Amino acid sequence: MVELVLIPLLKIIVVLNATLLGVTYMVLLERKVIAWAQSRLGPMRVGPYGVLQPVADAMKLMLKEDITPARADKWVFTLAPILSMVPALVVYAVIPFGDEVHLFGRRISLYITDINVGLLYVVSVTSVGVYGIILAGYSSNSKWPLLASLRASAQLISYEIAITLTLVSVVLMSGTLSMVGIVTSQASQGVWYAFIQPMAFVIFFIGGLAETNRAPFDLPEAEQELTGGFHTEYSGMRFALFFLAEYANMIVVSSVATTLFLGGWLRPFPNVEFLSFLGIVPGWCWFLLKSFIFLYLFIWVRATLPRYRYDQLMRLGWKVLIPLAIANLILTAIVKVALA
Amino acid sequence: MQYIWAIPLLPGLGALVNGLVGVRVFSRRTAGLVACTAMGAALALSLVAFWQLLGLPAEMRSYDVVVAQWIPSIASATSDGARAALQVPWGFRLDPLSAMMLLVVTGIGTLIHVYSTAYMHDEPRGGVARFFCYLNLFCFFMLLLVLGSNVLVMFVGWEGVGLCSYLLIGYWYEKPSAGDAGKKAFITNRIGDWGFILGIFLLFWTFGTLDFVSIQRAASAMPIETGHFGVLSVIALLLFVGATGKSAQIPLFVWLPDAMEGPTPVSALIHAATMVTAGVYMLGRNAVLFSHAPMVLQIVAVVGVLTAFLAATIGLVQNDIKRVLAYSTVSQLGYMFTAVGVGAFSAGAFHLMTHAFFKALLFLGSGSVIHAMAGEQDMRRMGALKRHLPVTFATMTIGALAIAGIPPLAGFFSKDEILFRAFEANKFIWVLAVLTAFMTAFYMFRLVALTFLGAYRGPAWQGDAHGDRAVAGVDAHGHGAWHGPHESPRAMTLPLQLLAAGAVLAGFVGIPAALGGGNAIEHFLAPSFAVAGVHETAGPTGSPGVELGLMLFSVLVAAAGIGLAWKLYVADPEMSERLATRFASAHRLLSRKYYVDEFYNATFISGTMASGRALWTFDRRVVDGFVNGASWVTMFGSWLSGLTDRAVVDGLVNGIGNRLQQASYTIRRLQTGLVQNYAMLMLFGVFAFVSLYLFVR
Amino acid sequence: MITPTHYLLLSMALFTIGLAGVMTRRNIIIVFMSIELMLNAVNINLVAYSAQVQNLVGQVFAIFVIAVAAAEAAVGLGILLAFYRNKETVNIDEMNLMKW
Amino acid sequence: MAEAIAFYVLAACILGFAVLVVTAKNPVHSVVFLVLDFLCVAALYVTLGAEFVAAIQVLVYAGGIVVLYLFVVMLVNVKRPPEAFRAGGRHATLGLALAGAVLVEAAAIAVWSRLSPAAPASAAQTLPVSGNTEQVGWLLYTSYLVPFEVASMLLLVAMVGAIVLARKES
Repeated sequence: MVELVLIPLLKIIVVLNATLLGVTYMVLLERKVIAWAQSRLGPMRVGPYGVLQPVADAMKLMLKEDITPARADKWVFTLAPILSMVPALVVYAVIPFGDEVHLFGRRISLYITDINVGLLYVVSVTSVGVYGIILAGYSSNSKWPLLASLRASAQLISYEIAITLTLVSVVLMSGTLSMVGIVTSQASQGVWYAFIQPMAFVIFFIGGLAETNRAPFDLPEAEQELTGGFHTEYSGMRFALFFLAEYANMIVVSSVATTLFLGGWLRPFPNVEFLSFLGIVPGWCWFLLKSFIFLYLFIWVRATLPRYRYDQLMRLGWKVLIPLAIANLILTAIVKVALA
Repeated sequence: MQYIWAIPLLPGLGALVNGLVGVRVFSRRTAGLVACTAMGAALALSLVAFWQLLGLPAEMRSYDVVVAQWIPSIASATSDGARAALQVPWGFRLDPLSAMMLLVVTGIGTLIHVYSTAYMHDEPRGGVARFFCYLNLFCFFMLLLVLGSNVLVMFVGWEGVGLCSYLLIGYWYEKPSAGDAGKKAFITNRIGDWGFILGIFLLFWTFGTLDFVSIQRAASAMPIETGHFGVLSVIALLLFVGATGKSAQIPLFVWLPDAMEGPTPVSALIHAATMVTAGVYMLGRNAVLFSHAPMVLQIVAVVGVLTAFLAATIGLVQNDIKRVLAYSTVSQLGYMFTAVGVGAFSAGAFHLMTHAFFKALLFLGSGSVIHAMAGEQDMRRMGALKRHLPVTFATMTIGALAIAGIPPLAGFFSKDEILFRAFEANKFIWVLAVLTAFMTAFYMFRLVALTFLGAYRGPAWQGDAHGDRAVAGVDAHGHGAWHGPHESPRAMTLPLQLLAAGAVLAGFVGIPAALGGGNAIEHFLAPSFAVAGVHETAGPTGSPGVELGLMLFSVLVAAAGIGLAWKLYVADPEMSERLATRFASAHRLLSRKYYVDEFYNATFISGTMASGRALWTFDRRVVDGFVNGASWVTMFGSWLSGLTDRAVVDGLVNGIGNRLQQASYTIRRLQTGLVQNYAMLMLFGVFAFVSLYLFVR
Repeated sequence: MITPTHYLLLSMALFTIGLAGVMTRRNIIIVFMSIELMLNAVNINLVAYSAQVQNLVGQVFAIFVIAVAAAEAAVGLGILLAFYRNKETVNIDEMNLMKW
Repeated sequence: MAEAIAFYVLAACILGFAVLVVTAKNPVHSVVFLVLDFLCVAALYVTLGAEFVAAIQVLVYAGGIVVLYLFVVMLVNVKRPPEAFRAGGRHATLGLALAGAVLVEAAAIAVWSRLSPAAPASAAQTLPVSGNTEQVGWLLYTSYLVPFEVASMLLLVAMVGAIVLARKES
């Protein structure tokens, strides 16, 4: 009973809260970093150095009036944020944050579940996430959200292909679809796949940016032209849901990247003996660290790069990334067969 | 002698040339030249052949030439059931009889050709060529007839000469009378030929062959049908019918006088010398058959003598010079048949030859006269022409004497031969024959007297144009008005003189034994009949005295006839009129030829016409009725079927079509083009199958 | 206890619902979706029986069915777009060109 | 027990969403229900132990095909309601009735003639690999390689055809 229900429930609660908390402070972090990048201070009012700013935002969003535009498709309008939020959170079910730990005399694995199609699961769920955006843009019965949603869906589908192909090449290396299995295979092979799949790593990173509508691929919410993108008509909690979903997606992408390419909870260079003193640091710390680095990269890129034009985006996706991914896949297969 | 096949061929070639080319391009002279050369060559050939034949011993004077196979052997049944092969070669046979005929035909033919060149020189050019073409063609067929070694070849010639006579009689076809005469001759001959061809069939049926010699052999083996009327008699009778047709015997003699419508040379050649004697020749050829059929011989004799007598009587009163000659021809032919009838085949043949000479002579002479008189033929408008045409007068007188039987001319020997045999055979026949002889002498000299003696009764020259003949184109030869009677040109008188010579001399080949002669002709001809072993002894059975007496008697009779003629037509011509008025009825009867033509018209012609009309009516009424009825029935049936077609069949078809159309109108609504309808139909099928599976299972 | 018959009935019902959609709806896009439903019904059958008989061929077939469905959707929607560009309608009742 | 609950719940969801898909007035709603329906089907697959198919179902159907539908729906934002014109003689109700009848009959057949194969006709075939995904992959790349390639070719052709069809003539 405890094993079957209680512990997973606890895990889910912990993960969800952690995620949401992380998301809120992710927002603060982004604002701070961009401010610093632009030689500003960023939020300073709420709490020391504005550390309570997320709380204030949350309060504001929850207390704000929730407006539904006239002649909007009401319940689709309501469903859209949920459809975009749920997949983002569901993905966490298969993300291995760390190895097993001994707590209260129990061996507890630091992941909710480990299904043998974990990677496919991730891809599928994220691919479902696109509906939130499309339906939001459609249901709000306004031209900007519609355009934004169309752009977003096209963009997501396009880059999803590239990402999936890179994942396939990784799976070729690991020989399994299970996230844990991938990490363990990296441990057994003694190398992060980022080093033996650099191309896949790069493509996955760019694709991740696109998947999460981050700059420089943030056309769905290009403020200058679309006044906020697909959630222009949203406000209050439903807007918060979109917001959360986006940042949750960022975390998901970074977590997946960590898992696939940076060896998950493994310490750096797990096969180097004289670095074994790093072993005293628990694996989940390593995992959080790597994910944090990814998130920082996201913010950094946003602060650095200008936005792509739509056709450029598509050309990049279809004519550069996908061919590169395919080539990489074929190369990987050849090498693998040759080595085997 | 092996070239005898060329003898008929030469005139044939001439005819071909004249007919194909001459009619278009030849001048009168060329046409005549071609014809005459053909005939001359034929004559020369036949003379050579004759000479060679004489060179042979009497027994084997028979020469066969087979040019080609005509009818390859066709198996066919005969009377005795034995299957014989009907096999007919183009075979020619030269034996005494045919040789004699050959000489007669070629010789006289040649002379007449020569004569014609002058006689016809007033004809239009193409006409002349046509004339000579016909003439040559006639000679070709005649020679075929003569030389034919079997009945069929002979029959070809037979029909051919019939055709030619028709063509030549109708030579002036623009003259209706000429055309009619031609048709009359042809049709009358048809009747005879019908008998002839039946005879031929029966011959083959009986003997299984058509070759003369074979027939004679076979026939000689058969018994003589004295008592009964057997197959041989039937054959003989049929052949005789054919002969009567060709030789103008009772009852088929009527065509010959009308045949005088043809040009005179034609009359001379065909209707005096050659063709009309073909009947006699044919009988001679089949002598054996006839000698085996005594009853038929009787018939032949009676018919012959009756013909002779009647023709002579008619000849008494005729005024047309050519008609007189025509009737005399008929009567002379009667003589010949009488001879055959009494079994004196050689005598008949002998008379045939002599008659050919003097009758041709007489005809040509008359032609000369007509020519001199510019086409005038009526003797009552002549007279005293002696000084105008001396040659003609002389020659015709010789001819008249010959035919009258005045010794030592040709007619005397042959006719007395016949009289003698008739006397032996049958006194009645003899009496008639003698009377005929008397009349012959009479009318011949009546002719001579009316034509050459007495006062001139003809038209004055420079005078009226002789209209009727103008049409024929035989008027004053080409140039302007007629300037009196005048002697004919050389080309005409020469044949006359030659023939006159023939008429004088021809008799001497048959001097009877009674006169110390060897009767050469008889011995010569004997083989042709001898095969039959005819009971015809060369010498007379009677005593020479009787024969001499008979000769004397006949001569006296002839002289009496001549004297009477002189008395009536030279001494006092009125007497003849008186007689004519006294015996008007008889005169009319005779001048109307015993109304034979009228009789035929009334009976056969109109009968035929009536039957024809009847048949026509029958045809129109019944047959046409049937035909039309049938057609009407057919039409009605087709109309009905058409009706059914329209009503039923078309109705069915259209009905089906309409039903289908309406059905399609309704069914087309199924074809909505809406996918969902189709899907629903599929679903319906699914439903059906599921229900089946559920409930039937 | 859940027998394959349950899955069978489920797929039947799903199939029938899709069928009803095909039969009744006039918006061709929804008709397409109904067809997808029917395909899914088929897939349910395949997977259920493959689980029943411990044989994965059914799942393989299901995958093939999905591939074919993808192709069908792509082509069908392409046709639909072309048609819409010409006739400005997606009403299946106005698509009766098969009549001619 | 849990299996039964899961089945009935999922079945109810599947059928309910399917009915909504068919009956929804707004095509977009239909699409949404379709997605949900497919997700439920995927869950059903999971309960049947076909995780790979389930993942593919979500990935291809929910993530790909239905997005395509949604695109089309939004592209053909029809000026006039598509249901405006009604062609005669379509007999929609008859079709509906027939569908129902077929359902009833087939159900009767299924119920009364226990079509369920009693036991695994052929004992679970032994594959050198373990795990649903691996086994399916093994089958795809061994026994069903040719159909697999054919399917890929079909997809390629369909893609080209779709592009050609959807391209504006210019």
